Amino acid sequence: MSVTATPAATGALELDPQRLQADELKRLLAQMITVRHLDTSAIAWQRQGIIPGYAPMQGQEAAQVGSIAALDMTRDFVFPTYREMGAAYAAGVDMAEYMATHKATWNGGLHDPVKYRFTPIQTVIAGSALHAVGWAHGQRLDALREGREQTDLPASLIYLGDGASSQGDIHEAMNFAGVFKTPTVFFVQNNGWAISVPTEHQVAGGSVAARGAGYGLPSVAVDGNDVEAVVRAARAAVAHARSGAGAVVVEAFTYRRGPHSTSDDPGRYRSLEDERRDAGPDPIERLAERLIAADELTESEVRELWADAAAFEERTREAVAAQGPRPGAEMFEYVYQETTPVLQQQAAQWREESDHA
Amino acid sequence: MSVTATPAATGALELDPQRLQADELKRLLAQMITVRHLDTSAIAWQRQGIIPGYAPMQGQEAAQVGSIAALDMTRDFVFPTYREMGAAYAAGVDMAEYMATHKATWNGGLHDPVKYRFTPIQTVIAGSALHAVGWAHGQRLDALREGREQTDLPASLIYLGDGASSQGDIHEAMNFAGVFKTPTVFFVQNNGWAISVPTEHQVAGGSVAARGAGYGLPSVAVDGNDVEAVVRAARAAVAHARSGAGAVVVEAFTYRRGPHSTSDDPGRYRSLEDERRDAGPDPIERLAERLIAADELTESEVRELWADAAAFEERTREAVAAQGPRPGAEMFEYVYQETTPVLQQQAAQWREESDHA
Amino acid sequence: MPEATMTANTGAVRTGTQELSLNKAINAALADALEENPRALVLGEDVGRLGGVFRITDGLQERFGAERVFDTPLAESGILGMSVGLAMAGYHPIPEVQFDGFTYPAVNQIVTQIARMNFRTRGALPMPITLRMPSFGGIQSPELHSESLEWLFAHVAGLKVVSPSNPHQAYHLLRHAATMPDPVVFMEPKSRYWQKGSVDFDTPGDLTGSVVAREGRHLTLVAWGAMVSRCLQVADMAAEDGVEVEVLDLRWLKPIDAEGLARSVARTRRAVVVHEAPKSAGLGAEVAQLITEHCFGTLKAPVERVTGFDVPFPSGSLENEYLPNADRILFGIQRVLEYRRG
Amino acid sequence: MPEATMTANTGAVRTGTQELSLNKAINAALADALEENPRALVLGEDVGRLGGVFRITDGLQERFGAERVFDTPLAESGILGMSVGLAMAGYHPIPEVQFDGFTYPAVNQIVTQIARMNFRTRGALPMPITLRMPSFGGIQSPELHSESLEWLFAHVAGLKVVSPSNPHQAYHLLRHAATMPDPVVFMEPKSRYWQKGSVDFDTPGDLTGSVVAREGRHLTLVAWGAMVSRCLQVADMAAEDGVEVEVLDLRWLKPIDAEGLARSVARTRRAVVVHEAPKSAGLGAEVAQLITEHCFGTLKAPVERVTGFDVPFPSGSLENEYLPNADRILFGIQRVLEYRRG
Ligand SMILES: Cc1ncc(C[n+]2csc(CCOP(=O)(O)OP(=O)(O)O)c2C)c(N)n1
Ligand SMILES: Cc1ncc(C[n+]2csc(CCOP(=O)(O)OP(=O)(O)O)c2C)c(N)n1
Ligand SMILES: [Mg+2]
Ligand SMILES: [Mg+2]
Repeated sequence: MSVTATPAATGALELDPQRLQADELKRLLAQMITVRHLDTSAIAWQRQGIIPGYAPMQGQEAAQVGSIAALDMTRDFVFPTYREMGAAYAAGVDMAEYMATHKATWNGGLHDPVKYRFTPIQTVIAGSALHAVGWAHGQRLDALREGREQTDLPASLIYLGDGASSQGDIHEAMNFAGVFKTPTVFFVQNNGWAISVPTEHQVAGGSVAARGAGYGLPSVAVDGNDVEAVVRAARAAVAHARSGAGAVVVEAFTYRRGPHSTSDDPGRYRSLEDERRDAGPDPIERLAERLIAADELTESEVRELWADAAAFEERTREAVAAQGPRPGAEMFEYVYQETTPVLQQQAAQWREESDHA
Repeated sequence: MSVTATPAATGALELDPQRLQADELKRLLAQMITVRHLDTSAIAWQRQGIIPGYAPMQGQEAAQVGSIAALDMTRDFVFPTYREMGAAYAAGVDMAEYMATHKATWNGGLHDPVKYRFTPIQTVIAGSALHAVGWAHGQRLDALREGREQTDLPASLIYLGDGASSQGDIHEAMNFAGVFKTPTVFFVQNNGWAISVPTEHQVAGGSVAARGAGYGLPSVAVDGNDVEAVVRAARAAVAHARSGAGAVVVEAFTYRRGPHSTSDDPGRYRSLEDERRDAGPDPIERLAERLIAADELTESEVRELWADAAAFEERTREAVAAQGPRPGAEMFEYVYQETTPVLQQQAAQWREESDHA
Repeated sequence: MPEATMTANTGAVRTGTQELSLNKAINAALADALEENPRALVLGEDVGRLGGVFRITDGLQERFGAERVFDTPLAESGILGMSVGLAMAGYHPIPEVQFDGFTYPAVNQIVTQIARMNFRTRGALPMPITLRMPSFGGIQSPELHSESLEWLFAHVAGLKVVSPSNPHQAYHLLRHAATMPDPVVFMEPKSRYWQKGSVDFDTPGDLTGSVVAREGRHLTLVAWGAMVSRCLQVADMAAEDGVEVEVLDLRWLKPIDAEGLARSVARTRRAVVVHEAPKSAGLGAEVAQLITEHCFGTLKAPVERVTGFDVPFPSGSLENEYLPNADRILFGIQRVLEYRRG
Repeated sequence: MPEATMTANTGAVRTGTQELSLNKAINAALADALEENPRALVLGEDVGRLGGVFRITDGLQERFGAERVFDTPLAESGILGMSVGLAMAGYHPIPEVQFDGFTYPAVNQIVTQIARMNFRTRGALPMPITLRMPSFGGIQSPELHSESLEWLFAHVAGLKVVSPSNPHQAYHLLRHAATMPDPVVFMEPKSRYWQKGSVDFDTPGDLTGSVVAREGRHLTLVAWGAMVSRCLQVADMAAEDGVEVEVLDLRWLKPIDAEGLARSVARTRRAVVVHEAPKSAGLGAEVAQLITEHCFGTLKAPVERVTGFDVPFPSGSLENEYLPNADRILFGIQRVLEYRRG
């Protein structure tokens, strides 16, 4: 019952053999449409002054919604970056609470990470990867402590970008995951860009998934704009992790269709032609067309999904707009579980000076 | 004439086709015997109180001497760890100056790194890898600035251990080297142990060389106890780097026959049987036997080599023993190229208080 | 100028006087540094084609080529570690860390390598590296985009640290730093990037030590970076109440100009130091203690610190609760003026 | 005790009194912490089979199993980042960084993650992590094995920092830290590992704030970690000249016990603060300024700082030139005693 190093079997992971049912695909389409609408709207919110900034995810709907679909949100745990709005929605996170980070209400968001099993927005590139490994190792330890077999483990899923793959922490995380065989899915959204730097100037060798082999981790590269492929890849990865066989690298090739953030100007580093050429088919149109072609969906149903999305966006916008700033006293309240005399004094002085100013 | 990312061709590197001549091998044997003797003696020096500590390299003679043999020390540049005494000797570094770090005379050693093209001893695991990449990139820039072709570049060689391979900096260095195609040889001495942690609990996947592929870097794994194989692998690596094709990973499998350092007690984590089983053939005996069997060397010549080594050790020991501490004023002198008023004041106070104490 | 013979560039460095925003002044300094020293290099995340997320390196890659102004992969330890090697190869790297808070991954390279290499090699391998870093808060940025790191760097032997407070200073201090043979951390007050000011290219003025940004005789306000202009505003407000505040722009945070501090406070006999970083173990403690050491006999009140609180820099909507605002600085001034020996 | 029902362990924690060296006291505290809290974990480089390079974790893996006391790959960011995840999973990690100077690669995880996670998650994901670190100089170690990092951690909001100066304190402060719900940096004075002392397991005494290690009425010497015993020696020497020195062992470096400092100096009216780290922007500035803020009216002289110089910690043969030795501390005392208002 010791936790020692046995490198996992290496190699390419096969997609989950199970194809998705039409109703599953329709549910995914609904989610993708909802987050597309919310995402596009959030850019408008920024222009309207409702939120000071936002990091759009347009183009990555299939990758995000599809990867969450492979998880069991009652026991798995998700570690997002700052661009996982679609994942947050699919995971069931309250969207007004989630948006609080972009509203500058609270860094990381106001959602409860324990309740939603979805950690706060991470602004430090690659900062969470080792957390996902540590948390997953904790699941192994829990099973050991409770005398359970290591064959049905809760898994962690860590999102990272092509840019993030350059950080030392990613390497340390993959190596730790390999040595401790933690149930961790490294889910790379290779969206072609890290702000202005294209993947080919970022990822030597050209693929993050290919690095898995160096750590004894099986990996799978997948078309990140094909939601069914994403779900099947992520399911295979999660199944592998759950089984106690260790971590997996999934690389979803997709495209950041929008700017890096609302303060970015992509025109400075890529042309509209580049975008048209490189973006590939729109993941939403593609899925809708496929379902329509298979007679599983009608045009009017699609219109309904967009209408639902618009209604959801409106509710969310109202909640976000109504969100007032948090009381300043919370600055002092949440630094520690057990506060300190120094902090109490500073809080008292702050209160006094704010009252008298 | 821009320096952009074109991932190098990946794959296993072939050993340099040229086999070594007997006189080359004899020169390498002489070097190996010299450093073996010095290394064993240095442990004794520590016991005798001549130096406060030392990090033995017994077993790694072929890997170190062989890798240096592949370099052109008039233009390449070497980045050692704390265990590269054999490499330092082979590179021509003054051994009393080198040993100054172990004598606690000056951290990093007293040797001039520019003159010997051999940087100071690095105590930070993996701390120098990126320097080797930056220096090598500088060679590319030099060639560009001078309008030279990028086909005969000076190369950097960075030594790292199996343990060091876990550090984030190694990953960043390999990725940068891959993206910028720098003439860098990552020379891994996989000696089985990082203090008490065996390679299999350290290197997920089992091989550092195997990671090269993930960065588009060709790599070669080699028997690190076979000096000819090491030379041929390192020559192939250096040739590749020189040619402008980018960096290479060489992994020399060897064994740390001694303790981690003079304050280590390997009995706590490995048995003598383990050592006997895992160490493999002694690189020196093996080479000597081979040369004798081929009638290229006689027993008495071997004895002479050992006698020369003993004489060299004696000269070095005397120089090290005679080495006095550096004047305290040097603490203040070398912090900056241009000192500061604060430091001058502190130096003045130090001088005054030392004089009056 | 020996550099003239080395440079293959055609343009000349700036002369005359120009009205420039702080970001443009820094851009000009980088261009002129690259112009003057063909071994100067600019590297970092998005500094090339994009010209930096704050456009500080705008146009430099076009002008000096992708070999001298280049994007790196996204890894701060990588950027700084690579800079060490480039310095060893005879270059003068001017790396950018995209935001203050993303310097943390590079702390190991900065503290154990850049700051110590000259010492370790007894001067054989100097580290002429000018590390630029958009710094401090004030623009309601996301988490870890508003850090004040002077407390960290000012302690590290082997580093020098400077923060300009206006375009003229920014231009000349950066030009100066880019010719220094030692590593300099150059902390740019990002909230002032768009502040305009007149830059006299020919007359740098004294570039060492602190400068008196406004004279006054009742009390010295010590500040650096973005807090200098806030302190100047506060001085205006205090003047309305008849309090003449001297504002000392510290500029160099390592080494600190103890004499400049002493000179000012010897006259005013009272001091308040202002910074954005949390109070405990912040650089304000060092400044206050230096003043106390030099002016103990004449000081009328303990030096007051008006700083950020001992909390993580909060989200944008709480930024103004956290940062020393005019009211808090005025309260601090009042405490010092009203202090009576207990 | 609720822990009793959680633990599957058989042994009991220590009672009574025992003569122990500092390293054994820390080992005992770790064993008892693991015994009491089945969710406590020890991890780091070589902490398992080897029992740590200083044998601090000796025997723990044998006793508690390789799943609770485990070696990690050689990566400090990895160790601390993994600890964050383990804390999120409900564990109490007690990571070791093998030597002070190798904390630098983990600064990003410590400052941006460990210190901020409770704040970021509004208390939902606390970080009960006890980071042990052999600290300070005094044993002629190789480069970067003798760093004093309190200046760094004491500034970081979200961390708590403590350094014990003797075996009794070490045992109880570590037991205490290992039950705290917040991250604590535990700085072990490695040069005192072999110093023996009596540990009373049943009577921890007050574990908050500073302690008076020796009473005196002429001057307060403030120190922590390894410098406490040096200051006690100096107090003996000063006593021979009729100077009664009070030695204040600060213990907690974040938060600092300002009241304890004020209480002592209000009586002695003079203070010297001693530390190993370089002077500029070291923690001595904060201590001195806190004293000045609280005791300005009664202080007879500016607080003196006797510290390391603003140079990298030098090689072993120069260590005694660098570290505050008895002479330098006595000179500092003398300066304070002889100070006359200018
Ligand atoms: C440690 C760190 N360095 C730099 C940044 C600034 N930054 C924010 S996003 C970004 C690019 C990230 O690219 P990628 O990982 O591909 O994710 P994407 O933005 O494409 O989703 C950079 C450089 C940061 N947030 N953290
Ligand atoms: C950053 C850092 N962490 C920890 C250490 C302590 N340490 C010194 S050597 C060593 C093991 C290194 O193993 P490896 O890289 O395999 O090299 P070897 O000692 O086998 O030559 C460790 C953990 C260090 N010097 N630097
Ligand atoms: Mg990307
Ligand atoms: Mg090794």
